[in-house]
Amino acid sequence: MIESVCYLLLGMGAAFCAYRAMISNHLLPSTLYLACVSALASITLYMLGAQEVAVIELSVGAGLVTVLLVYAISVVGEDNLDPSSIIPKPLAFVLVSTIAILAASMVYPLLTSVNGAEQVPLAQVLWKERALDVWVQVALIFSGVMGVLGLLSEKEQKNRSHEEVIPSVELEKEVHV
Amino acid sequence: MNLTIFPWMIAVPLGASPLVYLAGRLFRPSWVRGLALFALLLSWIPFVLIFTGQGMQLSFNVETIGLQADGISLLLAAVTLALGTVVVLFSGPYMAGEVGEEKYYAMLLAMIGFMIGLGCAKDLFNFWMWFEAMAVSSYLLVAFYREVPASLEAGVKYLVQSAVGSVFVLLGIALVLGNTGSLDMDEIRSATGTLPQSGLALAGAFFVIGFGVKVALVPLHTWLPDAHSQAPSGISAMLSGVVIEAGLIAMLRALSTLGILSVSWGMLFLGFGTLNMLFGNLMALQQTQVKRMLAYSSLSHIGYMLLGIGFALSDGQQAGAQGAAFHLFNHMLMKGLAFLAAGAFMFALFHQNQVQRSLEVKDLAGAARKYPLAALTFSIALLALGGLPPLAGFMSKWQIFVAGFQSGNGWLMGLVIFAALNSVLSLAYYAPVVNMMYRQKMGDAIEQGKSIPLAMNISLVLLALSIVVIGLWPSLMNWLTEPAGQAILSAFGQ
Amino acid sequence: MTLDPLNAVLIGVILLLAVGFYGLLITRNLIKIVLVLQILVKAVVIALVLAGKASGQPGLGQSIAATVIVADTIVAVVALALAVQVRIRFGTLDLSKISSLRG
Amino acid sequence: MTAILVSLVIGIPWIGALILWRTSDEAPRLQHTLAVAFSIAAGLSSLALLPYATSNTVIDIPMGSVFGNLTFTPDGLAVTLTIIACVIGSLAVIFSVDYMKGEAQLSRYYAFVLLFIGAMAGLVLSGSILFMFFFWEITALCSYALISFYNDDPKAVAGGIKALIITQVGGVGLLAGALITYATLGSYQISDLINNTESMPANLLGLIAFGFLLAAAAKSAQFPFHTWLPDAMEAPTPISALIHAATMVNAGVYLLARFYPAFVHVPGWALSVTIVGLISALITAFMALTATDLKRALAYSTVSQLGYMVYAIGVGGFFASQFHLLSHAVFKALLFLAAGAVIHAAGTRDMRRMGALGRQMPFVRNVFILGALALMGLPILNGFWSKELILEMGLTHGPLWAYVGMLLVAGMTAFYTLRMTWLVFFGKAREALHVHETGIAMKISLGLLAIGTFTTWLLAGPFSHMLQQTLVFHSVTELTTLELVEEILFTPATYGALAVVTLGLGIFWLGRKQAAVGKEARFDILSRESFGFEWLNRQVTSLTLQAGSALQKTQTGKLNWNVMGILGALLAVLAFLLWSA
Repeated sequence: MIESVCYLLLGMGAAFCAYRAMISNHLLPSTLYLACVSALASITLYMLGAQEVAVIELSVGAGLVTVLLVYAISVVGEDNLDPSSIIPKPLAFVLVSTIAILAASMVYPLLTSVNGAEQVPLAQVLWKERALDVWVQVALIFSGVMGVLGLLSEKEQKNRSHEEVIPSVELEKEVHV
Repeated sequence: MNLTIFPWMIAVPLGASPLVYLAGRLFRPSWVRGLALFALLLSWIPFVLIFTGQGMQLSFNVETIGLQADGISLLLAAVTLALGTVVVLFSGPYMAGEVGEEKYYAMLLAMIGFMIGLGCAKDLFNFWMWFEAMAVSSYLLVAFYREVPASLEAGVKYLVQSAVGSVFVLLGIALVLGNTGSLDMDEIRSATGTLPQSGLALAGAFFVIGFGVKVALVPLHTWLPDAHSQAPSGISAMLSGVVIEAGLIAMLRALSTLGILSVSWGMLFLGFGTLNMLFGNLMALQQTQVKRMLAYSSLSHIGYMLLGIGFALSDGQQAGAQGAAFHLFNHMLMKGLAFLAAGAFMFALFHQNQVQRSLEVKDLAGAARKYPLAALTFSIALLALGGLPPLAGFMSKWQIFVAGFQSGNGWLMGLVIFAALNSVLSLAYYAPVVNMMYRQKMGDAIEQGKSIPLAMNISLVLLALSIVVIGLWPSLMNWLTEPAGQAILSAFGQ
Repeated sequence: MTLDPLNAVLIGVILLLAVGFYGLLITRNLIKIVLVLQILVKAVVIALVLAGKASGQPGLGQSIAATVIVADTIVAVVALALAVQVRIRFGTLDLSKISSLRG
Repeated sequence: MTAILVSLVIGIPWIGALILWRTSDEAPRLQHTLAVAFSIAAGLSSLALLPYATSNTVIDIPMGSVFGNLTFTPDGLAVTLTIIACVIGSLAVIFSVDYMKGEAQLSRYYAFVLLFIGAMAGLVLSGSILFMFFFWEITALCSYALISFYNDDPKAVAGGIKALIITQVGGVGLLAGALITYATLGSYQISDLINNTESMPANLLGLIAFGFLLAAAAKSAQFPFHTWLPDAMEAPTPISALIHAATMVNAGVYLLARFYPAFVHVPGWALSVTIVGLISALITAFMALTATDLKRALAYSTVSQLGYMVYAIGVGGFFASQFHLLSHAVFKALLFLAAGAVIHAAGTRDMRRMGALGRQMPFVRNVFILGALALMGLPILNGFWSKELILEMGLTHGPLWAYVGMLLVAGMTAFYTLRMTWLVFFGKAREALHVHETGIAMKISLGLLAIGTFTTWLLAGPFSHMLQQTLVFHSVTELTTLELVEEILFTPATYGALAVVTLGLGIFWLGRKQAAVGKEARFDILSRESFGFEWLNRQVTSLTLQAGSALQKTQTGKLNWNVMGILGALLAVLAFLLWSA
């Protein structure tokens, strides 16, 4: 029971941090809140017996991603954020909560039985049994690196004159059936 | 003889991808075109061997994760390799001299490899890996013109919406794993029959939505018109001709593991198909930009495929599944050709004149006088898309329609009539473009246009010829579509 | 009524997901969209580990969770690179202004 | 041999189309020559097919999977229509040598004309409904391409797309019929359908029957789809003669005639066909009364005459309808081509600006008068015999009210035809138009067709003999030409009809002062609006476009709304799953 309460608290804490990250009017605090979410998620993972994943989450999720975000923010600079939203907030809230309730009602009864299964070392599973995932992952990382290089390389593209065309309304429509 | 040749279809383009990049960085950039084309031609060898060789082993395991070449994988491989080869050929002149040309080819090859891998994956999570890798490799390609704001905007929307979709797919995988304790598709399929349904139904819903973003089901389609119209034309062709179809195949694969609900999925497909056809056509009718119009027409063509699959799943019509596979193949040809032809015009009219803007329908006025070949092939593509005989699109639509009527169900027949009326509606925007090209008076853009290079013309002619030949001899593709149709049906346990 | 620990985790996951999707709907800064996507990924990671544990295949769940973390970090990196370019070309990260393509 | 001829009839024009497409527009002489050569070759091979007419399937190629067999059955009906298409096609091509002289893009023009001729032959020769639909669509495409031939002119473009969309919408009926046939019988063969009508579920057969009626009405510009044909007159005149008078619009009548034995017992079908024919004939004759555009007037009269044929099928006069089809193809092609010669010379289509042109172009005037007399149904031209035959069938086999209606149409036809002739060739010259007599190529075509107007009726005997010999399902009573003459001459109905025709002529003659000025009559607006159907067309178009622009608002371009779409769809899918569980 205590375990359950711990999990609940962790979950609500993470959700709270996530909410704060989302509503903050500045990017840097948001990033810090995200790191908090990551930390709380790591603790949850650790308690679930996924120590290695917790470490990865902490280093990659809380560490690397935060660093990247901070770097990106330093490049683009702090914008003054507009707190108003494009979609009416009540609409968004109702939609998301309806989906959450429906989904929860569909999934909830399934998690009652827990098998205490023996733990195969993660390294064994990850590197050997699921080696193909790792291979694809390597290719994926390569693609990602290419993507970043392609988007951020310093070289300027071919010089072209830009004629942004706004779709003209007065173009004669050929449909007069 | 127990050769396992088919993984080379995946390995060759994937392996060539970094090589092409390195070749471009270290040696001359112009080498990459030939190298990329060579790599793709090489990938055809295992594909051809599978169909001609006997006793070939069609599954392959890396420890616990399996790859398997069945009808669906081969369909996807055929579609991907065919259009990929043509697009690489086309891109030679189109992308020549662009900054990052080597990255373009590297990513194109990687994307091709990932898509073939996606078709072969047997393990649900591994399958997601291929899917995600395909997406990651396409982000750069969509936003390739990074100095053009609109292209970046399209890239952003594509990326974020794909990422949301991929979150849903992962949630679906988590649900399947939590319920069955396995990730192997065959094991899942045999396990799902005995399980309570609601969790799996939720997983299915997540799969539909998650993959649906890539398939561009209405209303998940919003990224598509932007991405398809802003990407370099070769990539538009790939996105429209292969990537969304890969999404569709991925969705079918994932859903098929939850076979117990296949009738529900069938009805869902019919619903989305109807929506896609109507929405795509009505939106395309409003467009003045050629590529954006083509993008919307992709929505309606996905609708036809969904309809065929819907007939197959809700009523067990093999003709539906086969027709959908056939239409998938034909759509690759037709839409690939349409985008490439539009690209050829953009190249000759704008890029060669150092102008970067989108191609409007009215820019094409009188195109046929100066570019008879490009105008003719573009017309063939458009008329085929509109479902006019004797072109390929007519035949595959017909096969799907037959499935609807064979069901004998009034509702399904009504849907077919609706689809046929939609085909008519689509002519209202295809025909004026054709007409515009055959005008006597040339527009300014055409007047100032430069010539279209040979490599582009060859790729246009290749696709146009295939469209005509398949239209006159529809059973020519049976070797491909029949196993695919059967595989779809048997995957869903019909 | 006692709450099974795994269900407690599940509730947390659902909460996190709900907040994340709500965030995607109301956030109009591109970098924050990337950030919110990361929140969703964290929820997914927990869900995968949870699914592995609940089905008696913890190693499997953890393995794919670890893979997902890395893969989605790559996506985040590409997304940030795009965001930086968008900031340079559009001069803003506000989504209501990054909407030249419509109709 | 028959198989080779059938392949030639379809193949020669198509190969010609391919070759002409590749010819350079810099060499018009070569283009004219090639086009004439290919069309005449096609015409000759179609004539060569005549002695080989057979009810057997001569070509049978399995297409695999769900596409059935590609079959060709050159029976009497098919061969006759093939000959009409190819011969009138070649005459139209010969006429074009003069008419299209100096026009740009002749390669496109001739390629589509030849493609059309081949497709039309394929349509009527095909023994499979799928491939009938296949050729049906190609003819629609050619018709579209040729109506919009002058595609710098927005009116031509609009007319083309209108024709395309309307005929395609009707085509869905044919598509549905083909699909139902295949779904229930596992075959697309026309003979299988007609053979198995008893064993088919009545509701499905009814669907096919009315689907085909829909398709036929759209293709033949019958009520309620009659609005596209007048707008199709933007096409070059030889095209109007070939496609929109003599051949393609007959495809609808052909469809009804071909499947008549299958559908005749479907409740309400024959009556519906009768009514469609009657209404079409009536309202378009009415519209022709006040038309001022020469080609549009001819277009109205085409719909009206097609109405006669449809009506004839409805009352069971299969032979009469096909006989009238033959006559009409000849005299209407003549009228259109003669009108083309006038328009070509005068540079306008407005009859109010013409008048007294007969003095300057006597040859054209003379042949036009021949065509007009045939259209009015005056003896002894071909239109007389076939129209009288239809009216006689209507009187003896059809409802009386429909007969009275058709009789009225005969009177109106006489009125507007005389008015047309008068406005163009006689009376006072209202404008000083510098016209000239036509070229030699035009004269050849016109002359041959003019000879046709008073000779083709002599073929009634052999025609009925061939139909009787080669049609398996239709019950055609063989009838020699002499018997036909006797039958018509000794029926009192004939004299009644002639009286009505004379009445029509007389009314025009008395009121010619008013009519000849071509004043805007009060009911003119009704005609121009096709009795409200133009309004209906516009409404459908604008509704579609409005729906499109309303939907455009859903593409906001804003990422948040896009994500909203994803979540909304998820909600919908969840709701669906919960509902279906």
